[in-house]
This record gives sequence, C-alpha cells and structure tokens, in this order.
Amino acid sequence: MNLQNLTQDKTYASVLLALASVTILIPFCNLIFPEDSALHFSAYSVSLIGKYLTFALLGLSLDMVWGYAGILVLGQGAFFALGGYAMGMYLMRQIGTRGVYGNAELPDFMVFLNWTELPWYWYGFENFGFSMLMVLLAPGLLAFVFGWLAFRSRVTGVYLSIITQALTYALLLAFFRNEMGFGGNNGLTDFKDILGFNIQSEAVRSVLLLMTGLSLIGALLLCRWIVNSKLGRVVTAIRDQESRVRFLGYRVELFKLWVFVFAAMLAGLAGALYVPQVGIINPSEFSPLNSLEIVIWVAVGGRGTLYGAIIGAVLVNYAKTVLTGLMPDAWLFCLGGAFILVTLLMPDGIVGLLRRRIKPKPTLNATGGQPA
Amino acid sequence: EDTIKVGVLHSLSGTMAISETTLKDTMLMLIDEQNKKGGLLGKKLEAVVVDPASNWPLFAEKARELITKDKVSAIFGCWTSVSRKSVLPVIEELNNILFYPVQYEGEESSKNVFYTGAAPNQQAIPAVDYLMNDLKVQRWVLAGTDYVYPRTTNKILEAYLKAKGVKPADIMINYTPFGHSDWQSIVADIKKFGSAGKKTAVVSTINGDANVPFYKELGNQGIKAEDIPVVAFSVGEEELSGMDTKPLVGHLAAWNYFMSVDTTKNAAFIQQWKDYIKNPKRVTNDPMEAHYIGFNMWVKAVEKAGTTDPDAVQKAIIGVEFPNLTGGTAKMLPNHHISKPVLIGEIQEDGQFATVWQTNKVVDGDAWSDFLPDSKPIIADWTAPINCGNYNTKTKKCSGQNY
Amino acid sequence: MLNISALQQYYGASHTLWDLDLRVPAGSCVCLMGRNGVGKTTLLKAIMGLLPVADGSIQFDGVELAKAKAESRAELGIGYVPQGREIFPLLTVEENLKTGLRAANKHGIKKIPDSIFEIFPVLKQMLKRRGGDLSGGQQQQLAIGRALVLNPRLLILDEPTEGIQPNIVSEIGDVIIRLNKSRGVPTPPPKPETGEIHQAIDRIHKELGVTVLLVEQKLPFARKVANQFCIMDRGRHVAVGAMDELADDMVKRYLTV
Amino acid sequence: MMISAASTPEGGASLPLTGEVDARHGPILYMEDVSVSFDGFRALNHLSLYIDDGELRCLIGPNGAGKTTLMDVITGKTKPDSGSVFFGQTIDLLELDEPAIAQAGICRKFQKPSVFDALTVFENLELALKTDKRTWPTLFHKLNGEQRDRIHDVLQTIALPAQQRQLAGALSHGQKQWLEIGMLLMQDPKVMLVDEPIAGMTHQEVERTAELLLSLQGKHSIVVVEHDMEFVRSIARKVTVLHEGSVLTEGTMDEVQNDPRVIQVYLGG
Amino acid sequence: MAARPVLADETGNPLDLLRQGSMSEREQAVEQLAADSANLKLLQALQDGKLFELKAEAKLAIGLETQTGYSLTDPISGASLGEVERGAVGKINLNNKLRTLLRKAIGQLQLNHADPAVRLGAVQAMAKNVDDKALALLKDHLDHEADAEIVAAIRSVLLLQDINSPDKSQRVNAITTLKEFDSQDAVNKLQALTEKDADGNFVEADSDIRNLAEAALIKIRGRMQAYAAIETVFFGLSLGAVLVLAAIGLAITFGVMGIINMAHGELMMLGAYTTYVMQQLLPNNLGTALILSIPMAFLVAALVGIAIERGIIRFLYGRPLETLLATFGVSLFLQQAVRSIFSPLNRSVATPDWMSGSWQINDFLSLTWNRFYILIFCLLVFTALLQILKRTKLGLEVRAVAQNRGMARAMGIPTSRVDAMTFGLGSGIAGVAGVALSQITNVGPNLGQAYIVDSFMVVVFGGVGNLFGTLVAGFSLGIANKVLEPYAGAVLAKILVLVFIILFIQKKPRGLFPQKGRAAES
Ligand SMILES: Nc1ncnc2c1ncn2[C@@H]1O[C@H](COP(=O)(O)OP(=O)(O)OP(=O)(O)O)[C@@H](O)[C@H]1O
Ligand SMILES: Nc1ncnc2c1ncn2[C@@H]1O[C@H](COP(=O)(O)OP(=O)(O)OP(=O)(O)O)[C@@H](O)[C@H]1O
Ligand SMILES: NC(N)=O
Ligand SMILES: [Mg+2]
Ligand SMILES: [Mg+2]
Repeated sequence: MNLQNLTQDKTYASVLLALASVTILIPFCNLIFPEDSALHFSAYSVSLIGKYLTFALLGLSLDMVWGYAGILVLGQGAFFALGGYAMGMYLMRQIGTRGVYGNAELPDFMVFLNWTELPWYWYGFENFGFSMLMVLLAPGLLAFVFGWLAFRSRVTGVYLSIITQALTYALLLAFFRNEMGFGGNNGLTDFKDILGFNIQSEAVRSVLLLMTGLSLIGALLLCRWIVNSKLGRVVTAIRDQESRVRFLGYRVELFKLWVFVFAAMLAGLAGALYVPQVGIINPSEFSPLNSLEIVIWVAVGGRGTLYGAIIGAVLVNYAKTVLTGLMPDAWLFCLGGAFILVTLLMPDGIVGLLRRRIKPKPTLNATGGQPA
Repeated sequence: EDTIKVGVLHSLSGTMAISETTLKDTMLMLIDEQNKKGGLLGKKLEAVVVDPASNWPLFAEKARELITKDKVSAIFGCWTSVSRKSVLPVIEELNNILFYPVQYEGEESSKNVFYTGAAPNQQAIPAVDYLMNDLKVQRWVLAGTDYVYPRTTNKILEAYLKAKGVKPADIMINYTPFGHSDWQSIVADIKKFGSAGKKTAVVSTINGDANVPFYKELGNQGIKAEDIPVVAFSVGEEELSGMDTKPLVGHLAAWNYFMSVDTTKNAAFIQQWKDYIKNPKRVTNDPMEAHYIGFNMWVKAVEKAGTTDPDAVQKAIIGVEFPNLTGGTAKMLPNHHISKPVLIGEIQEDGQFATVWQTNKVVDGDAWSDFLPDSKPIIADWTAPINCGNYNTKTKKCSGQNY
Repeated sequence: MLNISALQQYYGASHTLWDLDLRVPAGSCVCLMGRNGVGKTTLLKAIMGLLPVADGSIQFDGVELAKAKAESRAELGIGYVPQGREIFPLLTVEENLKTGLRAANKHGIKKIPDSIFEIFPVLKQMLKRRGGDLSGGQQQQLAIGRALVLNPRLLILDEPTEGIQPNIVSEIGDVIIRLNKSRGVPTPPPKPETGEIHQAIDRIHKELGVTVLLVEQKLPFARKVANQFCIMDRGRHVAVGAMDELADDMVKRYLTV
Repeated sequence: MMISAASTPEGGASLPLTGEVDARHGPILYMEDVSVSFDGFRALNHLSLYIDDGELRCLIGPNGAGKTTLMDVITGKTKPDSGSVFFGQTIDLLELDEPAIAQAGICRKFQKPSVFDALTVFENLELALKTDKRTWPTLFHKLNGEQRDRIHDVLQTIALPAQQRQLAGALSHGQKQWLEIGMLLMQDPKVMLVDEPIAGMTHQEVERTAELLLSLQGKHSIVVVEHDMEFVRSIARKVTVLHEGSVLTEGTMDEVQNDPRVIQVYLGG
Repeated sequence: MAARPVLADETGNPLDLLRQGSMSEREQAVEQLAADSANLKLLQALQDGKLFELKAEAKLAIGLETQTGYSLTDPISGASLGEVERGAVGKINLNNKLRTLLRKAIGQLQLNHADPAVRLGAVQAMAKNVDDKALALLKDHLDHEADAEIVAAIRSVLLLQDINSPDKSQRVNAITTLKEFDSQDAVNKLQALTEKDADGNFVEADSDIRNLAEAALIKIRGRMQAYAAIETVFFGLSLGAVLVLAAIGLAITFGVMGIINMAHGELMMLGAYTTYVMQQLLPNNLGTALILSIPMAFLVAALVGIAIERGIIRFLYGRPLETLLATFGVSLFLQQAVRSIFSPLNRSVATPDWMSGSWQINDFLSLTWNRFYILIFCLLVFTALLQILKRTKLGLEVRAVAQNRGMARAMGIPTSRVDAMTFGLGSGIAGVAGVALSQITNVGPNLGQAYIVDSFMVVVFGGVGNLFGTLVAGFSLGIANKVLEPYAGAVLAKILVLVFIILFIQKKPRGLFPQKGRAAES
C-alpha cells in the first residue's frame, strides 16, 4: 500500500482506538464507579454519547452511498427512521398491560383513537428476533424497491437526490397520519423495557451504549473492508464515470443497488439503536431537513473517508448539544458560521485538514476539471 | 447551594420558536419578579435556559441535561404534545417536575407533570356549547392540523356532537399537514358545506403557521364571521399580532385568558410584561397566564413544603390556589390539572378579543375525557389512597405506572 | 511578443514546470514539442491564466500576465485552442462562437465574422446543433473557429490536429501558415478548389500576421507549419531553434521514449 | 466474404448468453442496414458492415461520418432506429445492454480517453480484468498470482509501470490514452473497438501502438478508427471508408487511397 | 334641520345604549335606529368600526383615522367635531349577532339609495336571511325599481319564496325558472323538496313537484360540476403560480449555475420582510407599499445574494456539493438574524383592498383576487426573466461559465462578474417571490424552510437548466395537487403527488424537459 493509505491507516487506527475506549470505558465507569466519583459517567452522558454514536453510524452509512458510490441521498433519514420504528414497535409491544388503558394488545394511542384491533403490520413485533430482522429488512426492502426502480431507469445526480428527498417527505406525511397506525405526530414513546430489562436502568443504558459502540466499530471495519475490496473500487469508478463502467461489463445498477441497500440497512440499525436510548421515535425523523443534516455531518467530517463521517457526526452533534445550552439565543449563528468556515477553510472537511497536517498530498480536483 | 435553579425548556429556534420564545421570556420575567420579592426560601432563583430547537428527541435530552447537569428543581416548558411526550419518561425517571402551559388533548396525567393549560373540557366542549346554544349552529366543520391534539379533540367533539343529536351528515372533518399553506380547495369546500341553509360553524384546531393562510383565504373567499364563524383553539393574541386582522374580525377563539379582560391584576401583568420586554406593543396570551399561574403555584408549594424536593412539592402543590388574571381562583386539582374559567371572544380589528361569553364559575380540568369510551371509566387522583394517574373505576386498578 | 522567464508551476506538491523560459517573437510560429506528460499543456494553461503560477513572469507585449486575471487575455488578443477541445457542450455551435464576442467587441467585432464559416463550412451547417453533439473532429474545428472570433494577435493551439480528417488537417496547416503570414514566405496563389477559404483568411489578416504558439506531436505537420521549435523535457526547456535546424538526433533524444 | 441473407442467423437472440460466440461460419460481427438518427439528422444511413474473426480492420472517414456512432451502436450505447447487429451467428446485440455486450466480449476504447481519475493506474487495470463481474463475487474478489502477473505485463506494455500507484487523474493526455489501451487488453475481448488510439502520442509511441495492434490481430478481431494515414497504412489490411453514415468503399489501403471519392471527401489532394 | 330623529322612549336613548350598553342592549338600540333612514350613516359607521365614544363628552362620533388621532364628525348631522387624540375616544365594539343585525338594517335602509350598485348590495344583504318584513319591503320595491339586475335579484328572492307557495302553478313556475339560476339558495330550496323526514316519508307530499325539483336539481348540479372543474383548474394554477415563483429563482442559481442553494428560501423570506418594512414605512398606503416592495425586495435580496456569492460561493465553483454545506450555513444564519432583528414572531403584512375579496361570478364560482394577481405576477416575472436571459449577453455567458469555467475565462468572459450578476438575479427573483408569498402566508423566520423542498422539487421535476420546464412543472404539480385533494384530502394528495414525482422520474430520468445530446447523457 502506498503512503497515503498508510497515513489513512494511522488515522483509522486512532479513530478505532477512540471508539473502542469510549465503548468500553464509559459503560464500565458508569457501572463501577459510584455516582460522586470523578470517574463516574452520568446516565446523561451515557445516553448522550450513545446517541452520538448512533448518529455516527448513520453518517457512516451515508458516506458509503455518497462518499463512495457518489449517490447523494437526501433521504437517508428515512431508513434510519424505519429501523427506529421497527425497534419502537417492539418496545411498544413490550409495554403490554402497563399502558394507561391497560390494554394488552393495543398501544395507548390506538385505544384512545378507538381502534379495536391491532393492524396486521404490527404482528410479530412482540418478538425480539423478528423485530431485529425487520430493523434491517424494512429499510432494506424499501431501499431495494426504490433503488431497483431508480437505478434501473438510470436516474442519477440531482434527480436521484431529489426523489430520495421526495421519498422521505412522503413518508413523513404518511407517518403523520394517525390512520397509519404508528402514533401520528406523537410517534412511539413511553417505553418500559427491552428483553425484560428496565429500559431506564443504568445497566441497560450502558449495555445499549456498548452495543452501539460495538456496532459502530463493526460497521466501520466492514465498510472499510468493502471499500477496499474490488467492489469498493468499482463503486468509486461508478461515482466518477458511470457509463464507462458499463462498458467494462459491470452492471452498474446492481452495484449501486447493493451499496444503497447496504447503507439503508446500516441506517436502519442506527435507528434501532437510537430509539431505546432517546426514548422516542416520531415522524420528524423523516423530515427532509433531518436527512440534509446527515449530509452536513459527512461533509463537515470529510466525505469519502468513513471515519470522517464519524468525526463529523459526533462533532456537529456535540456542538449542537453544547451550544443549545450555552447560548440558546445565538447558537444558530455559531453553527451556521461554522458550516461556512468549514467549507471555505477545509475543502475536504475536518479529515482533510488532519490529513494535510500529516502529509501534504498532491491535490486532485475531484471533478477532474481545472483548478480555479 | 445558594440558588434554586429553574429549567426553562422552550424552543428558541425551529418551527415552534414562533410560539415558545415568548414563554421563555415570560419565565424569565416571573423569576426576575420573584427574586425582587426576595427569592424563595431565602435563596435566589436562577433560570437555566436551553434551546431544544423544535426537535422532539432533543427535548428529552435537554430535560435530562437540565435535571442531571444543572440540577434544576422544576422545569417549565414544552408546547406541542409530542415534546411533552418525549420529555415525560425522563421527568418520571428522574422524578422532577414539569409545568406544561398549553391546551392539549388530555388522556394523560403524570405524577411529575402539572398541566396548567386547558384540557378539552376546559376549551373545546364549552366552545361547542356556546356555538350550539347561542349561535344556534347546526352544521359543523371540524378542521384541524393532522396530529394528535386535533385528532383527539375532534374525536371528543364528534362524540359530544353526536350525543347532542347532530347527524353525521352535518359534521365535516378535515385534516391538513403542518404548515399547510394552500387552503383554496378546503375553504371552498367549507363554503359549500356551509351554504346548505343551516347555520354552520368551523371548529378549528389548526395549528400555528397554517392559520395565517387559512384566515387569509377565508377572507378572500368572502366567508364572514356572520355567515360561518370560525372558533379556534390555537389562535391567540400572539398569533393575531402576526396577521392582518381585518378579514378576521368577528371570528372566535376559546381560551381561559384574554389580554382584553379588564381586571386590575391583568392590567398589572400586562404592564409588567411590556416593561420587561421593553416593547409597548407586545401582547400577552393564554399560555403566558398558564405559566404565571403554574409558577406561582409552584412557589407557594415550595414555601408550604419548605423545600424544593420534588416529592414534597408534588404533595404540597395539590390544593394550592392562586388567583387567575381574569378573575376567579385557579386551584391545583388532585389530577394535576387546574380549574379555570372558560372565555369565548370575538376577534377585533386591533388583534384583541372581545369576550362574548364566559363560564360563570371556573371549570375543573378533566384528564380523561368522558366522551371517549375507553377513557370514560378512568380518573386521575394523585392523593391517597388512589395515588394514580389512570385509575380505572371499573376494574379498580391503576394501570401503567412504573414507580 | 510573448516572453516567459523563470516560470515555476506546481500541481499541489508536485513541481511541473521548472524555471522555464520561452520566447515567442512577434510574427513567428513556434512549435512546442516534447514527450507525453512533460508539461506542454500545463505551460499553455499557465499562459492562459487557467493554472496559477508559483513564480516567474509571463509578458505579452510588455504587459505582465503572470498574476493577471485569465479573462484579460482574450481582450489583449490571445486566442486559445485547448487540448481536448473544451467545447461548451450544451451551447449550440453558434452560441459557442458567440462567447468570444464580448472580448472581440473591443476590436469592433460585433457579430461572428463570416470568414470563420468560410474556413470551416461545417460549422455553418451545424450552427444550431449543440456543441457537445458534434463529432470529435467537428468539435476541433469549432474550437479553432471559436478562438478566431477573438481576432487574436497570438494564437495558442494545443494539438489542433488531433482527431481531424487528413484533408482538414492540411487545411488547418494552411490556415495557420496563412494566419502567420509574416513568416516571410510569399503566399502561394490560391488553389482553385480551396480558393474561397484562402481568400477569407487573407481578408482576416491583411495587415498583421498572427503570432502562433503551437503544441504538436506530429513531426511532419510541425515541420510544415512552424518556423521555430522549442523542445521541453521534464518541465524545462532543453532546445530551441529554427525549425529547419531540428535535427534527427534531437528528435530521438527528446521526443522518443 | 459477404454472407448471403439466407445464412443470417434467425432466432439466435433466444440462445443463452453463456454460450460461446459462434463465428464458425465467417464474420464475428454483422451489421446490416443500420440507421441511426438524432433529431432528424441521420448519423448512420443503412449501413452494413461485417468483421471477420481475428481480423484487423481500419475504419476511416471524414469527421462526422458516423464512426463513433457505429461503435456506440455495437456496444449498446445507442440503439439504432432500424437494422440488425449480430455478434457471431447467435447473439443479437440489439437485445443486450452495455454490460452484457461487454461481458460477451466486445470492448472499446473511447475517442476521448476515459479512465477513472480517482483510482490508481493499477486499480484501473484491475477493474478491467476479465473476471466474474457480479456484485458478490466482486466483493470477495482477490487477485491471484496469474492475474497479478497479467496486470504487470500490461503495465509494461503500456509503459506505465512507474506510475502504477499514481492516480489516473494526474496522468497526461497521452498517458491516459495508453492506460485506456491497457484496460482494453485486460479485458481480453473477442472484439476490440479502438477509437483514435494515437491522438496525442509521440511519433515513437505511435509506432509502438501499431506494433501492439498488429500483434493482437488473429487472437482478437480489432476495429480501429484513426485519422492518421501514416499510422493506418502501417497496420491496415482491409480499410473501410465511411461517409455520411454509410460505407463509401472498402478495400486495401492502396485501393482506398487511390479512390477519387475518398480523396475528395477525406484525404485531400 | 333634522332635529334628533332618534326615538326616545322608556328603554332609554338608543345612542346611550349603543355607547354604554351591553351587547344585547346594543341590539335593541340598533333595531330602534333602523327605523329611520336618517340614522343610516351612523349605522354604517358602526358596522365599519368607525363609530367612537367621545369619552370626555359622553357622546358618539364618527371617527376617521389620521396620523395622530381621529377627525370626528357628528353621526347624525355630519358636522365636523374637530380632531382628538387616540386616547380620547373608545371604539364601539360589535359582535357577530350585531353585525348580522346591522347588515340587514342597513340593507333595508339602503333599498332606496340613489346608486344602483348600493341598492343591489342591499338586496343581496337582505336576501341572506329573508324574513316577512324584508319580503314585504322587497316586493314593494320591485314596483318602482328600474335597474334590470336588481329586478332580477329581487325576482329570484321572490321565486324562492314561491316554491313554498300554496299555489301549485306558481310553484311549478318557480321551479322551472329557478333551474336556470346559478343560485345556492335555489339548490337548498329544491333539495329540501326532495328530502325525507325522520320516518322515511317525503317532506313534500306532491310527487309532481318532487320530480320537477329532482330534475331541476340534476340540471343545476350539472352546471355546478362544470364550475367546480373550472374552480379546480384555477386553484391548481394559482397553487402552481406560487410554486413557480418560489422555484424560478432557484432555476437560475441551481438550474443554470449549478449551486445547490439552500439559502434560497431565506432569500424569499428577506423579500417578504422587505414588504413588511415597506408597509411599516407607509402605513397609510398599503397598496403603494406593496407595489414598491417589488423593486425593493429585488434589490435587497439581490444585494444579499451578491454578498453571499462574493463572500462564499465564489470560492466553491467546481465543488457543487460544498455549496450545499455553505449555503445551509447561510440559511441558518439568516434565519437567526431575522429572529434577532424582527423577533421570532410572525409579522403582519396587510393585503391591500384591491387584492382582497373575490370576483364572484355566481354562487358557485368565484375567483379570489389575490390569487389572480399572483398568477399574473408569476407569468410576468417569468417572461421578464426569460427575456433577460434571451436578449442579453448574460444568458449566454452564464451558461458558458457554468459548463466550462476555464474555457469561458479564456474566451474573455469576466466570470466573476457574470457569477455575481447571475446569482444576484436569481436571488433578487427569490426576493420578489417573497413579496408574493407575503400575501398568502406567514411572514416569519420559517418562511424559507416551508418552501425550499418544494422549490427544488419543481426545478428538478421540470428538468434542471430548463426555465420553461420549471414553469410547466410548477403548474402541473399545482393542478395535480388540486385535482387529487377533493378525493384524497390534503395530506394524502400531497403524498400522492410526491409518489407521482418519484414514479415520473423513473420514466423520464431527467425531468419533463431534459437536456438532450451526447454531453448530457454521459
Ligand atoms: N490536474 C493534475 N494534477 C496533478 N498532476 C497533473 C495534472 N495534470 C497533469 N499533471 C501532471 O503534470 C505533468 C504534465 O502534464 P501535461 O498535461 O502538461 O503534459 P503534456 O506535455 O501536455 O502531455 P501530453 O502530450 O500527453 O498532452 C504530467 O506528468 C501529468 O501527470
Ligand atoms: N446525440 C447526438 N445528437 C445530435 N447529433 C449527433 C449526436 N451524436 C452524433 N451526432 C452527429 O452524428 C454525426 C456522426 O458523429 P460521430 O461522432 O459518429 O462521427 P465520427 O465519424 O466519429 O467523427 P470523428 O472522426 O470526428 O470523431 C456527427 O455529425 C454528429 O454531429
Ligand atoms: N398541545 C398542543 N396544542 O399541541
Ligand atoms: Mg498536453
Ligand atoms: Mg469519432
């Protein structure tokens, strides 16, 4: 491998190390040290970090389709939300008779809107295994059908981006409808337990963080393996010159579909991990603006680098957390300003900056055009 | 510790900032005022303001931050029901207190939440009674934004109307998405529905931003309040200040407070607000009063309990009374809702409401509607021996409380 | 006319042009030669201001260009035919030609001169066709035509014969020669079958010969057209001289792999 | 050489693709009566062309004669308005899309060099390698020694071994041309369509390209489009001249060169 | 001199009741006042909200708003009472019941007005809820009314009464005449004839009448359907006009220049706020302010746009995706800036009188003026833009720059100036769109967010880079939405339109009007 890959490897290694320590140390400290110890991580931090990590996973999934396959998906949030809803439905079913109306079958929101029986698509969600399957299958299937149609018709570029946005927007409106049977605007909330354990207990929180961290590390390694495989190179080639790849005998649409579905499932997994940690899933996760924000994370971190997406997602969300508390009236100025500065000063995102520190590399215009 | 911290959890950015920013300022004013009076339990109050940015999961996160990081003694916040639902598990888990100041769909009573806005029986039902009895309305349009509050309210109203003998053909229900801005067809439909020769009224649970284009369209299509009055549950003085009120004159709203109500207390409150916000044109509205009442009840309860400990305050606050700005006395009920007067007003050209009807005594908030079959047997009572937010009087069981 | 001295250029960190000097005297036709990748195109782009130069000077008629804006060249009278044609693909042929009118306006040219269509009749036929739809050779003709709209005093051509059918290649050769008439060679009387074209060229440049800087790989063509050569190797110039002096050993040394 | 209409395969399209290309009975590539038009402009006009197995065919003709369009039709990029195109006796190319045609063994070098700028030279060649090109096998693909050797051979052939780790985007025009020829070699196709391979090459490189193409004939059927007559002469066996979308003439280099029509529309005096 | 025509009796002076009484006392007062036409001016002032109580003198006066206060006239005599400050008077409030009463009273008093238009209005006001008294008045009036339109209006009121007449032939005549009328009242009356009561018996015993009514209803309903179709098309076009206006600036900045301009919505927002500010500056000339807002909004948005282009975007050419990130930052910034300057609350932008109301063609069809103007405005803006791009160098140069920046510079095109001007133009048009939006929706910090998704959708659906496509796309999406809405409801209609867009793009992967050719395909 050449030098550039080596430096990449170093950064990879440090990101992995950081992730591993967060994943292991924080739950450990949270459980082992007493609350007043300096080493203790509060439940607040645990769930916050858990949330960041799910966002990182989501960002990672987008970087696979956008960074490598060049498909700017403006609806990645839809897959995240679908995974989240699948998990949410499982958690709702776990409430059982502990709902306010004490109905063993129906979630509360169905009871007070006079539903009499569980809609068929809620069947099976009382089963954890089935639900986990749906966490991957629901977004995967949607991505498959949508992608199959779109890629086969050779919808590309902004046209694809905008129809993915239309997709998530349509789902947003659909899930808002109470008739859909997903709790309308309020969504699914007030979960009680997961696999029989109280979802609000510190131990479960820590385990969830652990699971999220492990998933993220696993996903990062998997993604890295994929982009370094020949499939990864084909996909990069498709990004830059789709039609040329066809003449090499590759079925471009299948490769795009493969990555698209893979990323959708990854996003679904992120959603499923997100829901028990934040305690609510509702249609606003489908909002086009949310999906746009994912693009922003990846762009800030550095597109097409995998770990850049992780860094971007964590940093932007951390900044949000801090700023909304520190300067509730002016944080948008800071965030907006930061986005502008990042684009102007760090053309390849934060990772680009890091890399240039490590080793100046010959710049190559991504579009192949002349430098300005 | 030398201060008592109070959390303020209202969106200052995003779609809900339009409504919620005012409530943040109200809380700052109230806390300021209390400090001028010497604080509470000999300590100064300190407001901790955060911005959940109209993002529902962020509400939960910020609530947790306020409680665990900032160690607030109570939180005043939320506007939409979904934000409250998002915060609820956190508040319950960490056993803190939330004062929720907005009218809502009911069907909830948490140990940790105090509902100072109207329950459906304190707003919707009286408004319909007024339309039916005083305006002799026979045909009904229930128009709402498609989310849980309008859905539930309309469910309740539909059941109520049918119980009063209104035929299904005389009820038209219509839902629109959030921020809906093209009302041409719907207003045309309403016009058609209302031209069948029977007196028709629109009961509007249309939320926030969708109202401006809705009323503009009503005006332009020539629907006058004299012909088809619209009674709204989400349009207050604040919303009116952002609209061209000319075409709205005569349409109605039902609230528990109007700025125009002429009482000494209200005049003082309005003056205080204008001084505080340094803008003589600013208006007051119903959720502001709800916070005003809620905050003062909390102060009284803390003084009564001698501590800000949530458990003690939760106990102490039940039964606490505090005068409304519009006359009469609000009382914290065992179901964590309060008693309020109900007022119906007509919109005037200056953006104020002229009260045209009002209950002659305060109405107790009812957490569980008597017009929904499943919630009819349920009551909330947070005093011994029931101590439950959803006690089923038939099965004699308390369901779903995990503490 | 064009004076380049001590030019340095980098692509990111890789040094492409090293301390390069080049003189293009007024009225000459200089052919820049060199193997693939030695930096010929890079040099031309630097002259056109399309690549930033790190150091050195580029003077055109005494005007310093090294740090001037790219768009100022057209008005000064430099026409550029890039390698790879760089047609505006979604503009029609006519629109492609019109892009030069703003700069040409300074010289009183308000519409596309007819002479261009006389040189390249195919452009007239395809006036309403999108530039990107043309065949490769047609595009090349369009690119040259487009540069001529500017009524240039210096014409820079980067491998102009690439992909062009032989008879047009030789015509382009003739065009260049005649544009560059101050070469001193008396212009031969127009051949009957191509007379119109040659008259048109004469008409464009009655007074002044156009100075030409040409990059060309094909030796016969270069020999036919140019009167001076400049050989580049690895970003430096290594040999200059009159075209007649270009010896075979030099060709072998610098132009073969 | 010309085949009669009777021997044109019928129903060949329904045969499975996996079958070998059937060129036992003469031409490997048939184009009959093919027409293509764009917005009313006829780029190909009732064109018929037959390429024999192992043949090296030169295709010349004025700019805009339709040479590139012809290649577009063969490779599936452009669907003709009428006519038929067969690969061997059995494979109807009009029923296949670009990847299927490529996999069947027809590969192409583009007029404008198109390589993958963001991949290294080595990776560009690796992608072109003739292997299973479905998604899952591609994901798990590992280069074996033989394939590695093959890539290195090709790198030698195209004189880019020093640049193998460089991004293709940083190559000069001529180097990209070579790389694209290399990619063509990697695919080891039955039929190679080579559009203007020597544009931007030095004299000596031109000679090497000629040698390369000559050495490939026999094993592969090759169609070369080029405007450089010296080059064409050095490789030509049989030359086809296209003009205004159809075949003007066909024959040896000498025949063609002395054809007055060819001189008039193409070569010049 | 008409001395005090007011009837003073035991119930008190009606003027005092009006001034101080409760709402029901005011009703009594109005009924009393309505008996004498001399009180017309007073009643009208009351209805228009121009009747005030002079607090110091405890009397009523008609007030006209001036810069500082009110200029007052006596409600009966019309004599001027001079000017007073705002605080010195209190408005007499009304409620809906009173307003209804007033409308009828004024109508009756105006039945003899000199202006036929006023008389017609009076008849229509009375027709809204006819009682015996009104009926008698109208019948009387018919004899000495000369205006044909008014006669027809009164006839139709009387015909409606005839339906319930005891004389069958009169009924038959009424029904057959009414079936040619586009009148909602006629429909209601006829409908009533065909209904059954609670026991399932027909309300109308006479089956001839019933059948006749039935047939008449079918006839009228047929016409109603045609009107409804016209209405739907109009609704669709006007929704489309809004979409086109919102998208058209983007069609330039995004479609032609290739900048993914997330701040486009906020530029519209600036236009809307400009309208607000203009109306604040000219509070007495709302219409003029609105007209002036158009160039002002263009200027403001264009300048901001140019600042964005020069300050940020120019460093990002060739990196289109990064324009998304930067302009997203800009949009957050602008939103918060507006929140800080104008407060997070919506601002009230008034609709001038000539834009309010509707063109009532008949009972079943009316077109609202503001939509009508916006539709025309949209077409004007579109044509103007098309001309700019066609007739000036800018149009050609901007496309050249977008397609090959380097080569454009080599051809001597001053790319930075072209970029700045084009982005300014696109932004300015967004600002102008904001003026139109201020007339139909909220003027608040979220205005931009509400339109950004739709705008991109329209541009892409029409085919990027094709201005005409944007126009057609906007109108077709508008009409599709409005055709679906009656069947599916607003939410589902929107979902269906989105699904339709997704499927349509499968058929035409480059929108309605794709860019064609070799270059666009590869
Ligand atoms: N965008 C770029 N980024 C980095 N390096 C580049 C870039 N473009 C060209 N190079 C390198 O710069 C060198 C000079 O390239 P240039 O295109 O000027 O060569 P050239 O002499 O014109 O060759 P040719 O005859 O093949 O056109 C080459 O080695 C090439 O690899
Ligand atoms: N998509 C298209 N739209 C319109 N015209 C086209 C299109 N594609 C090709 N043409 C026209 O078809 C003709 C044939 O083009 P083609 O590229 O096949 O020529 P060619 O023989 O390869 O020429 P060259 O030798 O110059 O490369 C040209 O006149 C070209 O303008
Ligand atoms: N509770 C409400 N108004 O959402
Ligand atoms: Mg070159
Ligand atoms: Mg060609």
